[in-house]
Amino acid sequence: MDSFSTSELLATSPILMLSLFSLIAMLANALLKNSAKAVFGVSVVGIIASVICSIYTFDEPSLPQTAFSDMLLIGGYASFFSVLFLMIALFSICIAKPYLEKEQYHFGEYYVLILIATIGMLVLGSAADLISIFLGIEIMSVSFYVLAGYYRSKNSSSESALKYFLLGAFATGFLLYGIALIYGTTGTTNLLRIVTMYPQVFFDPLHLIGWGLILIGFAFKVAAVPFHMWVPDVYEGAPTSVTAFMSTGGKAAAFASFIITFSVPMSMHDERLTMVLAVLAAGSMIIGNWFGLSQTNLKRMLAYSSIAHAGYMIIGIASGLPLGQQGIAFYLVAYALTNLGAFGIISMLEGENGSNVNYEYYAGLGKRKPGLAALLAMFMFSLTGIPPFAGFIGKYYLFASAVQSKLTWLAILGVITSLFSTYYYLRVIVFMYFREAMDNTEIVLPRLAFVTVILCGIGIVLFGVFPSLIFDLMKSIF
Amino acid sequence: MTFEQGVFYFLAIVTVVSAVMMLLQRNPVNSALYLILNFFCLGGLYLTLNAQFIAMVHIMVYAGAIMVLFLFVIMLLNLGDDKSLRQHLGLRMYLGIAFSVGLFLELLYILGFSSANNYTQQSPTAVEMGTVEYIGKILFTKFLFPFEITSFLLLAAIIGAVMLAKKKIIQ
Amino acid sequence: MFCCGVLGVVVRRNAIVIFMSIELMLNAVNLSLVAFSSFLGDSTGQMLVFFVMVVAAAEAAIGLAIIIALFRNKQTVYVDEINILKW
Amino acid sequence: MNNILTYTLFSPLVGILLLLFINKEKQSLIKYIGAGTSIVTFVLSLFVYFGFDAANTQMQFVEQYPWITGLDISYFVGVDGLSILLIVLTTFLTPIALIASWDSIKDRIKEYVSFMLLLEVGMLGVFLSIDLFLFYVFWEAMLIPMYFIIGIWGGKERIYAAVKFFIYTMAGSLLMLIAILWLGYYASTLPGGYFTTNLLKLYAIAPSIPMGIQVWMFLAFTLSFAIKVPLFPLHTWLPDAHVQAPTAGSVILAGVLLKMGTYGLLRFCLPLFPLASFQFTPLLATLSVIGIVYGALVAMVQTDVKKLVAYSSVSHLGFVVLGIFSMTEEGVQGAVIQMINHGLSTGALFLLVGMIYDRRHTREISQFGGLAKVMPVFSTLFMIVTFSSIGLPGLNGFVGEFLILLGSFNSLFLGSYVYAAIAATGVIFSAVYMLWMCQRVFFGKITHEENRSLLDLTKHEIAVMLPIILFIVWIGVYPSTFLKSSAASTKQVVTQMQNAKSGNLTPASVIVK
Repeated sequence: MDSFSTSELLATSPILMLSLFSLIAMLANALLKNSAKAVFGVSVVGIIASVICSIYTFDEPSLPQTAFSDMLLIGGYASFFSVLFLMIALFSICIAKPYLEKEQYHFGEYYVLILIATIGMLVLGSAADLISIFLGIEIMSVSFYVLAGYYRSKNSSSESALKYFLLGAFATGFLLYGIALIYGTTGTTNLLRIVTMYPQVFFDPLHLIGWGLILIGFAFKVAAVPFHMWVPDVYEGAPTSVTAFMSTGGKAAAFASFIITFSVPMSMHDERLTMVLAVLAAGSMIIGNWFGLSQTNLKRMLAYSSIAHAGYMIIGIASGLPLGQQGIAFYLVAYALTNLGAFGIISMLEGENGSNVNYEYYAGLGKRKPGLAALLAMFMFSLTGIPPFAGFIGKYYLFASAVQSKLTWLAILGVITSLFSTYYYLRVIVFMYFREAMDNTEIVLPRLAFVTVILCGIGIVLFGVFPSLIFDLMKSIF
Repeated sequence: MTFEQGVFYFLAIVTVVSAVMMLLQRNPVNSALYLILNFFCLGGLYLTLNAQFIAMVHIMVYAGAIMVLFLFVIMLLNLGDDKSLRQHLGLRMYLGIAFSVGLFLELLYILGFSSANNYTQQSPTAVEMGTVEYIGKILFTKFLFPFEITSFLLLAAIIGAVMLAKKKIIQ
Repeated sequence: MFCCGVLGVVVRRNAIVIFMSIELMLNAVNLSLVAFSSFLGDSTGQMLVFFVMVVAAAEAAIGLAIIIALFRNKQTVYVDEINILKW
Repeated sequence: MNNILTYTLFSPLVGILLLLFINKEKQSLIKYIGAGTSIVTFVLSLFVYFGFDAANTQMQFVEQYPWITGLDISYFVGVDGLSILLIVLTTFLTPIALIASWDSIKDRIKEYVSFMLLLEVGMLGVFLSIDLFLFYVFWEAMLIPMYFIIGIWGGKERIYAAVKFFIYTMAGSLLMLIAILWLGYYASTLPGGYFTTNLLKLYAIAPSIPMGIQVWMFLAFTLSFAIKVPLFPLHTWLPDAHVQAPTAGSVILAGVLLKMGTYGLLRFCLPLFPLASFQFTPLLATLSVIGIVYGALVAMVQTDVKKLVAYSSVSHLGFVVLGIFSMTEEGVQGAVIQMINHGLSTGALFLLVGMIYDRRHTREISQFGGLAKVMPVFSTLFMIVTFSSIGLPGLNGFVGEFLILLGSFNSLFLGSYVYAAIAATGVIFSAVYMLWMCQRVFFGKITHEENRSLLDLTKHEIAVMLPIILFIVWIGVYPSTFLKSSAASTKQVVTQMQNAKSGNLTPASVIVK
């Protein structure tokens, strides 16, 4: 058996490139003075280089379909998600730099960890074997645990890191046990081979329990009810720039792998799993939107909204249709842009010790900073799912997939809970535009972060009006 | 009952008992010691399953490294006895016990029906599989990618651990 | 043993003991993996055990670092006393 | 002029783009740009109107570009007799509303003008779309500017009113979204079918949907439209929104937004789900009759002029719904023309109320009295509009109400003349409350000293009102100018419904590529 070939190296070039640059970044951090800025620069270059590699691998016929003994999928799906993760990473460090400088916590380690987490995501997005999925999740999560506790002298940050860590490790246990059971019943961990084995083990309860346990692991990572307890506290306690990254990149990576993994059992139209997934989706939508109603802290509100959105996306998996999977992929793009933008704005306005994240502070923002307020309003409308913003198209696809797979009740529940969510998203707008400001101190906006947020805003309008830009890409990969 | 089976059952019972004892101990140090006992028994079980290399690595990594780290931290933080378990025998705890026992029974029940019951005989290749030679070979061919990528996992862990445990913020 | 681990996580209030319970869970997984591997005559399971060990080691390092950082801030490892940890 | 509809639809966006580059301090320039853009849009829509072939029942000026190919969603616009008048009404009222708020809006003018123009795009889009997805996009997108217009420039309770308006409308339209998705899915279950939201394709196949499901589809669509109309008992958002909205907002709200509901009933509910429509005709007719009487009675006891006008809308829109569900040629014709009439006369009433509010900062009827002596021009215009709203022969309101009553008397579908009879009492009630209000406001002694010094309308204000008055009289005296443009299309709808009733309608069982 050949260990590997050159074309395999080329095929995994996005991961390799990013790995290379993360090592350079680490060295730069250790060797250079004024290292944080240098590391930032290296990270940006590395991400862009990796994006170029991903685009190269997207549709390159000379490359193999899989690499490293079927551990990884190449091109198409993997490249699409790679670009998504890398863009999320890029945007999030652009938001993070001014934020960390303001908080006087600007160190090179931050970027190195972000890069390593992104490597984990890239592995997740292309993994075709339960082993690489497991390792991808772990690389990503370990970096997240550390990033959540990045403000090491702050209580809230350490506490959220501990909570995230304990529950995360707990969920890892379930995921692993699920992998073990599936391995035990099918004799392989490779998804491509599990598919062929599936009819033989269809009625084996141990196998089904295995999928159930894996589902618990994923449900935890994507923040679905009832494995959502960590979300509000961790989102609130972690540094805002980390939350921005975690809530978008972490979720996108988990979903990318969730889709691939569960396309195996779902391809058999296993009624039992469909039901479980549908209940998960329903629970997440209800709980997320219900608790979102009573929040007064913007970060916490977005945390509950993130639970709800996980619910919407699980609809796509439950439907088991390519339509639903495309919907999830599109939704992830829209959601990533929206949340990065929203958290970017929160990070710009946040005061010392995590103050100024309550709704009250946003009163009158429409007058104080019209551009910023307009962007935040757009993000809220996109989260609500109102056209012409990208969030609507995503929801349309997901609900369409639910209707097509005869889960109309789920779609109806989805729209009813969206209605709840309308109320709390609108509240932000009510505060920004319809209330008078209480505090009129000048707000200074860091340019880098502001430009990033504007790009997010342009993105959600662009993809909302011309969704085909993404869907045409996806036709070949689902 | 053959000798091997005897060893297996002995180790299995000690493993389970030590796991339960770990839970019941109020002092974290005692808990940790029971966990180490548990790990040694596991190592023995691996040997009975013809996984010699794993058994050695397991003892070295878990008992040698991880548990020492645990004990070190427990000592460092100077933790005393845990509050008695009875003090917080709340509803949540009953629920927790019920959940765990339920899970256990369910697994038992399912094992009764599972295809895994066919696994009464060890595969003939299993003996050869546990050797260092075989594992080394396969680790660097078929499992090359995961092997390499774990280096990043460890890297993240090192950076993170150093960063989090550092005392002062150097500006 | 896996169930013991789960029980430990749910019942105990000491972060370190919870963490040890999680290690217990991982070991239960390892044991079943090795068993499956040896019955199936397939090496994948044993390989996975290695990776689980690596992960466990990495998690141990991170987890204990987090616990130390928290202890510096709050002087406690009991999750009940950590106010935002309401699970 | 192949793309005239696209030009019309998106011309207000050009104005918004221009505004982006203008400093917000240059207030009058901003106003001129706003008014200028909307007038250009009006002119463009006139090209559409005069190029429109009234005898042709097909969609005209059709433009179609693929948008999301995977789900057969396209940018697909066109006009027919049902929408042509509403389009012109929209482009006509928007510049009037903008000019009318020339002086009354002083705060954040740039945003205000942008939102008004955006609103115009949304409204035109709703009337022009012949793709359900596109329709839904405009239908929802239009909420955003209206929400801001009420919320930022509205009265005291504006936040409550804005949120209520938004959530009510969302509630209905989200269920409609599911129904749209289901229709698309239904198309894909037919032999050789695929997911589509193309309205023309759905027209062909939708009537074949089994009755049990058709009922649910119909209800989902109707709920959404009934909230917008608003049909009793879903009208509770309307008084709040109307009273709190700024004058221009109320004009657009009453003039155009409410018509979107009735237009939706006519465009979607009847042709897509004829069988379900028959089943629900008695219910909807009853609700609309209740709305007519209830709206009139509640209007009678109002002390606030604006609220009174708002409740009168509930009553008038009841007529429109009754006309639509009479499913006779006269009734539907009357409904179409009554939509225009209501837009004109209620729009005008809101403008006039706004003008007096700018002067006195109150709308309480008891605060006025004897205004006819102080403000003769204002009073004259107000009386003309009032008569039009009541439905006095010779003015526009008469034509619409007469046709509707005629249609519903003869309707086979309603099956009883009771509806028409009760609705007719609504006409009398409306005369009562409108005239009573006029009497208290304009005649009698001047009871409040502040009113003595009130200035009459400025030239600017008269210029705003005159075009509306012109049309009020024109429609009243010579309605066939307008009736003929919608006649062919309404006739087609009615014929189709009659065919469906007698079982002659054979829905296509295969979808057209």
